[in-house]
Amino acid sequence: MAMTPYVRTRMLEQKPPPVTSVGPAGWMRRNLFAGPVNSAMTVVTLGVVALLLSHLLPWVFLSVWNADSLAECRQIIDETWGTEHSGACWAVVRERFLQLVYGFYPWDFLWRPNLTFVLMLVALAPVLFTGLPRRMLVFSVLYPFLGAWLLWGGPVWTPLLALAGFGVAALGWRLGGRVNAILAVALAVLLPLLWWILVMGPLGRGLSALLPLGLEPVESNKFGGFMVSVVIGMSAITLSLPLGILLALGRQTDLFIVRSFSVAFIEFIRGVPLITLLFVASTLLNYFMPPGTNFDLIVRVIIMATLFSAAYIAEVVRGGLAALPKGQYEAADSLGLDYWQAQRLIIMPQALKIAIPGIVSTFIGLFKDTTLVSIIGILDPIGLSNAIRADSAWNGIYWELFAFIGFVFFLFCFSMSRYSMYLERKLNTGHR
Amino acid sequence: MAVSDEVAIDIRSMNKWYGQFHVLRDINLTVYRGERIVICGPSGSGKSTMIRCINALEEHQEGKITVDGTVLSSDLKNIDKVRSEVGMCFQHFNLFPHLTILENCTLAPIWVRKVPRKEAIETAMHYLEKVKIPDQANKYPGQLSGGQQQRVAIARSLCMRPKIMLFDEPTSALDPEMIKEVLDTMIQLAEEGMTMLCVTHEMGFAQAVANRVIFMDQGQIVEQNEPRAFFNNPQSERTKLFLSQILGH
Amino acid sequence: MAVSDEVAIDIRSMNKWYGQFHVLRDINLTVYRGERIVICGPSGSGKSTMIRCINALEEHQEGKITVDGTVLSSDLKNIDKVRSEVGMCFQHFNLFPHLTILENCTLAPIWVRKVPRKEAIETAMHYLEKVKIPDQANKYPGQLSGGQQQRVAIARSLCMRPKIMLFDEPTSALDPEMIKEVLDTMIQLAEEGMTMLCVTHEMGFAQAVANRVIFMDQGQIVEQNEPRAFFNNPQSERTKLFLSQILGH
Amino acid sequence: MATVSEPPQGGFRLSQLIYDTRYRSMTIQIVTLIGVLSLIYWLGANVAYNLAALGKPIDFTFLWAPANYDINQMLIKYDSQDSHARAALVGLLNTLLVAVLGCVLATVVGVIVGVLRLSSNWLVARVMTVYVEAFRNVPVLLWIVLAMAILIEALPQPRDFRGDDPAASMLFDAVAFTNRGIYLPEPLFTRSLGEVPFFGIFDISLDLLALLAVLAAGMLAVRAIGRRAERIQNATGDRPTTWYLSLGVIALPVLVLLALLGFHLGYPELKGFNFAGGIYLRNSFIALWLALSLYTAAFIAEIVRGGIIAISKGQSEAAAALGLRPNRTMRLVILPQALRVIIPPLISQYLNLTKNSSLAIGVGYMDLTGTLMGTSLNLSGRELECVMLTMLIYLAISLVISGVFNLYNQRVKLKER
Amino acid sequence: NTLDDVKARGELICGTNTGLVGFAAPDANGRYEGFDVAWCRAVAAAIFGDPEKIEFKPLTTTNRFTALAAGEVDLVVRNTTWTFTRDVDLKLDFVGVNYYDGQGFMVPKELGVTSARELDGATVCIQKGTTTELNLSDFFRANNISYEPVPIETNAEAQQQYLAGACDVYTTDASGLAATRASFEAPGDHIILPEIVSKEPLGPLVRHGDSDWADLVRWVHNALLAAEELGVTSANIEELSASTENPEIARLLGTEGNLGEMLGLSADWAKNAIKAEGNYGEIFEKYIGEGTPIGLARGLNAQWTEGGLQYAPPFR
Ligand SMILES: Nc1ncnc2c1ncn2[C@@H]1O[C@H](COP(=O)(O)OP(=O)(O)OP(=O)(O)O)[C@@H](O)[C@H]1O
Ligand SMILES: Nc1ncnc2c1ncn2[C@@H]1O[C@H](COP(=O)(O)OP(=O)(O)OP(=O)(O)O)[C@@H](O)[C@H]1O
Ligand SMILES: [Mg+2]
Ligand SMILES: [Mg+2]
Repeated sequence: MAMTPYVRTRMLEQKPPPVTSVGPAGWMRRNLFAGPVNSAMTVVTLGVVALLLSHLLPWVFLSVWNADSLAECRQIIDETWGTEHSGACWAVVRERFLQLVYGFYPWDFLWRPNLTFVLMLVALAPVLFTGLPRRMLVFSVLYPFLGAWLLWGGPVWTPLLALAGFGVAALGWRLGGRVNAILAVALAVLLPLLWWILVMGPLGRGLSALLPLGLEPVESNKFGGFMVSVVIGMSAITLSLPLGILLALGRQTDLFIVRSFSVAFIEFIRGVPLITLLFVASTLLNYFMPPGTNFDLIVRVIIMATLFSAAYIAEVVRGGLAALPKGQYEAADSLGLDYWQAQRLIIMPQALKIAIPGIVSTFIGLFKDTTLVSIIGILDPIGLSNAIRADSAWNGIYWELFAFIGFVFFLFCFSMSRYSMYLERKLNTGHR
Repeated sequence: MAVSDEVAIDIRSMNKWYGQFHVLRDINLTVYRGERIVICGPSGSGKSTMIRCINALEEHQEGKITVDGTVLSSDLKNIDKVRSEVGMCFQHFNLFPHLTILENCTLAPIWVRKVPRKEAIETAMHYLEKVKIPDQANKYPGQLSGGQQQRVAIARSLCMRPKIMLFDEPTSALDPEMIKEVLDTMIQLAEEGMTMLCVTHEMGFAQAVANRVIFMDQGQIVEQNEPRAFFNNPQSERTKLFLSQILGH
Repeated sequence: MAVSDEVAIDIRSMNKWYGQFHVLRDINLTVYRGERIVICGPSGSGKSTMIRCINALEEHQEGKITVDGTVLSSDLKNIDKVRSEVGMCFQHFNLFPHLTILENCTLAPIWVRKVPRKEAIETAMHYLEKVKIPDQANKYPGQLSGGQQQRVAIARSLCMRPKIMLFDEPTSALDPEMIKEVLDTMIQLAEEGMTMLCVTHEMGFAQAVANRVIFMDQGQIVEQNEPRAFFNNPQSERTKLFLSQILGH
Repeated sequence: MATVSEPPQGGFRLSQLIYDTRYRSMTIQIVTLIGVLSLIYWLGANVAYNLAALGKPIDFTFLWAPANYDINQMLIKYDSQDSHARAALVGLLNTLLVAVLGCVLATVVGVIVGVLRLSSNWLVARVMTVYVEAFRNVPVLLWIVLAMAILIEALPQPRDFRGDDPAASMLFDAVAFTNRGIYLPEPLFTRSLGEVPFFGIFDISLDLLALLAVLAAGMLAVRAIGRRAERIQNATGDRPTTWYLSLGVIALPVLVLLALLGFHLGYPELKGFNFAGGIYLRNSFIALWLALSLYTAAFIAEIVRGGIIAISKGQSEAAAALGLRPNRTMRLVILPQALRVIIPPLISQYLNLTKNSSLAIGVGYMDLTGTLMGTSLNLSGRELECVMLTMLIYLAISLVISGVFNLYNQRVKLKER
Repeated sequence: NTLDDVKARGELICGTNTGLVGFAAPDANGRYEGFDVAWCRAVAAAIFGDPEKIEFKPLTTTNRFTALAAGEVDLVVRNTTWTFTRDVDLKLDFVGVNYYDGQGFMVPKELGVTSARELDGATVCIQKGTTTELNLSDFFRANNISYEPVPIETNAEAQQQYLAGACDVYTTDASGLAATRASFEAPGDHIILPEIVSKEPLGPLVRHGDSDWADLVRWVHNALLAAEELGVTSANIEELSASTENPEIARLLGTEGNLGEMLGLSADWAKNAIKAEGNYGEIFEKYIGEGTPIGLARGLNAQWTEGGLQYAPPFR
């Protein structure tokens, strides 16, 4: 069979697709009623959803927002909708709103946690959105000191001097580097430790005596509610990031002893429930400290939560490291960069970028797990809900508080998980 | 390499959209039994989509595709029938990594054609010999080189004894040394008279075995001709431009 | 393209094992300043391993490698010294995807050579111009084509002002259209008298610029000769076989 | 020719500790070792000092003292005169019970939801998404407490079953849903084989062992049938239908054995304050079990979905191009591969579930944290010992689970070049 | 030395309950209020003259003793039962009894139960990890009847379960039962059974080994008791301290003698302590007495002169 040569003389333009395959009708046919099984599923699901909503919606919306006690609430509901109706008594949320959010933070200073929170978003922005100028990262690095100072208050010198410790470390590195590397490392480690332990306290006191700049100190047992969740969650995740990176590197090295310790630590932490670690924080940590050390429960919880999330972060970062092509290490080596330069300039920026979704999920997990601190007597939202119910005005209230707390957690976690999905998508396309 | 006048594939005024995007526009193509057709064209011109429509991996919205006398409709039976007559090789081989080479080749005959295992194994070994890797039969795909994997993929399709073979850029994911192995296998197949549609940019291959080259652009068949004429004397401007890029260096 | 009689690289009785596997066997090689050496051989013959040993990306277990007067030992300082004198280009470019082209090129000078940023940028732009992509300086590697990326990789190495350049199949991951761009850059480099060791199968390149071709097989240097003699009159059987395959299709 | 500078011979210099690759790793490791050991020493010394100051040296003998408290749910015999150690064992078994059942339910629900999320039915997919998002994004402790509250508030109390016109009644006169838990009929045997003690720790029912033995035999028979079907398929290409045979082989012997043992059901009955007889699933158990399972199922659903998506595209196209039908594709091509992707994260979910079961504390389920780290700790005042012991036990459970699954993973790993 | 530490710190740290109606709970402004809390304030007032120089640490049943032992808190007033092992083995010092309690049972009236001995087979809600758990076990063993314990973490949850009928009986300290019952919609539908199955002397406790500090807390406690006995109230305290004839009152309020100095405090320490929240009787009435929703009768906690057990040693 001979074939006929063919040349198209006129190119065809785009045509719109046939109507059956687009538009609402086409959509419904494809997505809801494609075949009998599919249609049946649609109908059943609709029924179940309708049933659920018909119970839930009246409770949520035919409800009381203004009342001083549960009894008053019940009375208002009975008067307005009759005794059959059971509506929510959101008045408790209204009355205790500030407490649920800030705990017992002095009312006059609420701007401080608020500002801290806003600044946190600013500090996070350059980490989370890679499009922003890199220079903003400087603020992100400084933020932990600023945030801690804003929340806990005290003289402005404390965070400044703590920061200066890193300057001292750099100085030690420089000075020691002139002589030799051993001295450089030793000085870079020892000098800042000496600075923090010996110099910082007296110097800080001296400076505050000279120039008493500062904020009214607020003790952390005044922290409560969602603020405690956010503070514990954020501190633990920020602190655990460097620790987690070190552990991940430790787990990856060829150095047997370092690797064994890293693995042992990671596996131990990941093998026990967080609640046992919190118990350690609340009942045992003092045994492990020199007599007389006494830091407050929230700080102890933050330490434990940090160790906890560090183990998880380490695994996430290890995933990021593993995802990097070997060529990146080799290219860095062949250019003459040393191990730490390569890590800092080449490997970590990429590995962390890959790991961000994982880090965000770790954070979500940790943030949710902060509710466990209610078990050791910290008044996080759940702990507070118990305390509120111990008030005779609200004794017996139940669903409303949990619904509210659950809702807020959902808002936080959901938006974060959406963000991490967005990142994952971005990374996926970025790799192609 | 005889071309009969029986029609193997017949595409009439076929149109396809992805959402609002009109990927394939008024495709008309008749392939006769024994023909070896090479399809080329710039990236995104719809080559893959077209041959995927032929074995119903993609639905088309308008027009009629008849494969070996069976009209492709939404009827599952027709689709099954067509698929068991048409073999397909993908750019990324898509071997089943959890099965050995032999299992890859016998899976479909056993479960679709209901061939007894022994017979299926014999057939598989036959085709594996044909593609020159009988000794790899008990390895897993991950243990083979790209070229070997692609040859397994071809053998796997052949085990279903298809009447028509579709190839979608079978060599473009391969290292240069391995391209030759695969092209050799395909040439051999062509010599045995298999009806073949092949999306490829290996112009050497096109010149050696194709009896028709189709050039696509913007979802349309822009030019078709026998290879010599196509390469030496392209008619349309687009074809010329494309060929100058491809053969450039 | 003058070859001096200063020794740039000296490899003496070098042996290397991966576990039990003897990859490099008794390698002896002296490279003079200004020489352009092409290394070829079948896959797995140890070409990459050899040139990776030269800048200590791999450790060798026996023998002595002297690069530009520095003996490669376990002393990190020597390794650092050698690496800053030797540039290397990889098959997959290995650009740093999170840095712009310019940052890729200035990173090592700034952190390793401690060059002031401004000067580093000037040097970088100089070499980027040399490889003909100064206008891409602020893009990210992902935005460039393969050929452009490989040229950036070359520029990046050059920014360290190395005395010796190593290339490991710099064109084999590239589309045919882009190979030429990269080869041109390399030829230009050769013309300027750079000492070069290049693993490649681009025989055209070898004939054009190499003043020595080395053929490796099974971890050994099997044959070396100047290009004309090597291609026209290979001595060993293996070389002949290999050349017939390479130049075959 | 350049002069080749030899490496400086002789004298070991201190800087080699850092600059020489041979010594460098040694240096780092020894420094780490010293650092970690001194940290451990420091902590240990502090503990020793603090405990000495308190006059409370580490002492595990309290474990053998009578516990003096009661536990409601016990899988082995226990009363308040038994030791703390036995109470801990009861707690451990309760932990394992809820963990195992939780993993099972979570897997079932998770797989179903994960597959439904990929359903072509928009509404179903959406509803499943809502389920997944709701459960994933709210703390599990809240879910546990809520589940408990719902059980308590929504179900009738035993009192409601009383009287001539009760407000609630039993399902089929056999199952009672009350707000204290669910009462199910229990299997009883008139010709019971009795029990044998197991190392003196607890008793095992011989009836159960006999049943398990018969079941195992049935499974073997089913395997044999399957193999025969395969042989026939290999020979003729057609696979005979075998499901009714398999069912018979499993069910018949079991029924015969049950008849021999004089099997009958003991129904729960309302007696005094509570139902008596039957199997009693306590509220705390159900709440914990449901909440943990549903919470974990949301994560498993995502894993399953991810696994299927990861495999599906090219592979299912290849299978389709070969003419395999979708269900066959699923069984022969997608699932075997998806499982490999799914199982590692699945295990970490199992581990999470097991660890989260320690939140039993929120609903008063007497698991390990409720006994050893709860009441025993409070009554004996031995915080250090109790908490450490609890951590070690959890660690052991985790290591065993991940060890077993790692072995499995090793075995199914894809062969790569 | 705890007192010096407290003075140096400028505030007292007092361990208290995370929330127990009437005894300790934060109000909407986060200020802790309650019967136990009043003791903390009194001690703070005795030391500093200011009942607000105090910080509260909510403690759980699990960490209350360690927190004290580790020095995180200076004293614990958290409805804690004084028992032998706690005093001796756990190295704590109880300094007095601010509430004589006993474990009781509450049941719905409609069950028709009149004695705890009729509770065979009942489901009992019980607050976990406390002495109540031991008592319950002992009581049922002693009477050879069975029960189903439902351990519960907080009073609020116990109340919820009990009201929903998830347990037939709620057992805890009688004070707690009364307080819980008072908050019901229909308190009359529930009765507290006559059996009190245990002695639960609740009181403040301090670390073992600092007797000076223990003395201070003990005598603040005693001062509150003595004040009631002597008729010193927050209303008349100023007047009395200015012009009292009674030498014991004078010694108590520091207008005579140097008791304060002996404790290392100012002379008006007891006056400040009493002024903080009133004397024992006033505190009782304010937070848990019959005038409050909790509505507890004085009972055992009446002054010895009224036939109760509260008895302050003499101030001399
Ligand atoms: N699933 C899809 N949804 C929407 N658009 C698609 C989809 N698959 C392909 N396209 C678009 O359809 C067009 C044709 O795609 P096709 O893969 O057929 O091109 P091609 O000619 O095979 O190109 P290449 O040479 O790159 O493989 C492209 O523009 C592509 O972006
Ligand atoms: N890290 C390694 N561990 C063990 N064996 C290795 C390793 N890297 C390479 N090999 C083996 O060493 C041999 C030489 O490898 P090399 O990469 O040097 O070959 P090559 O000549 O560059 O081949 P190609 O042309 O494929 O790049 C091969 O057999 C390879 O399998
Ligand atoms: Mg394509
Ligand atoms: Mg190589």
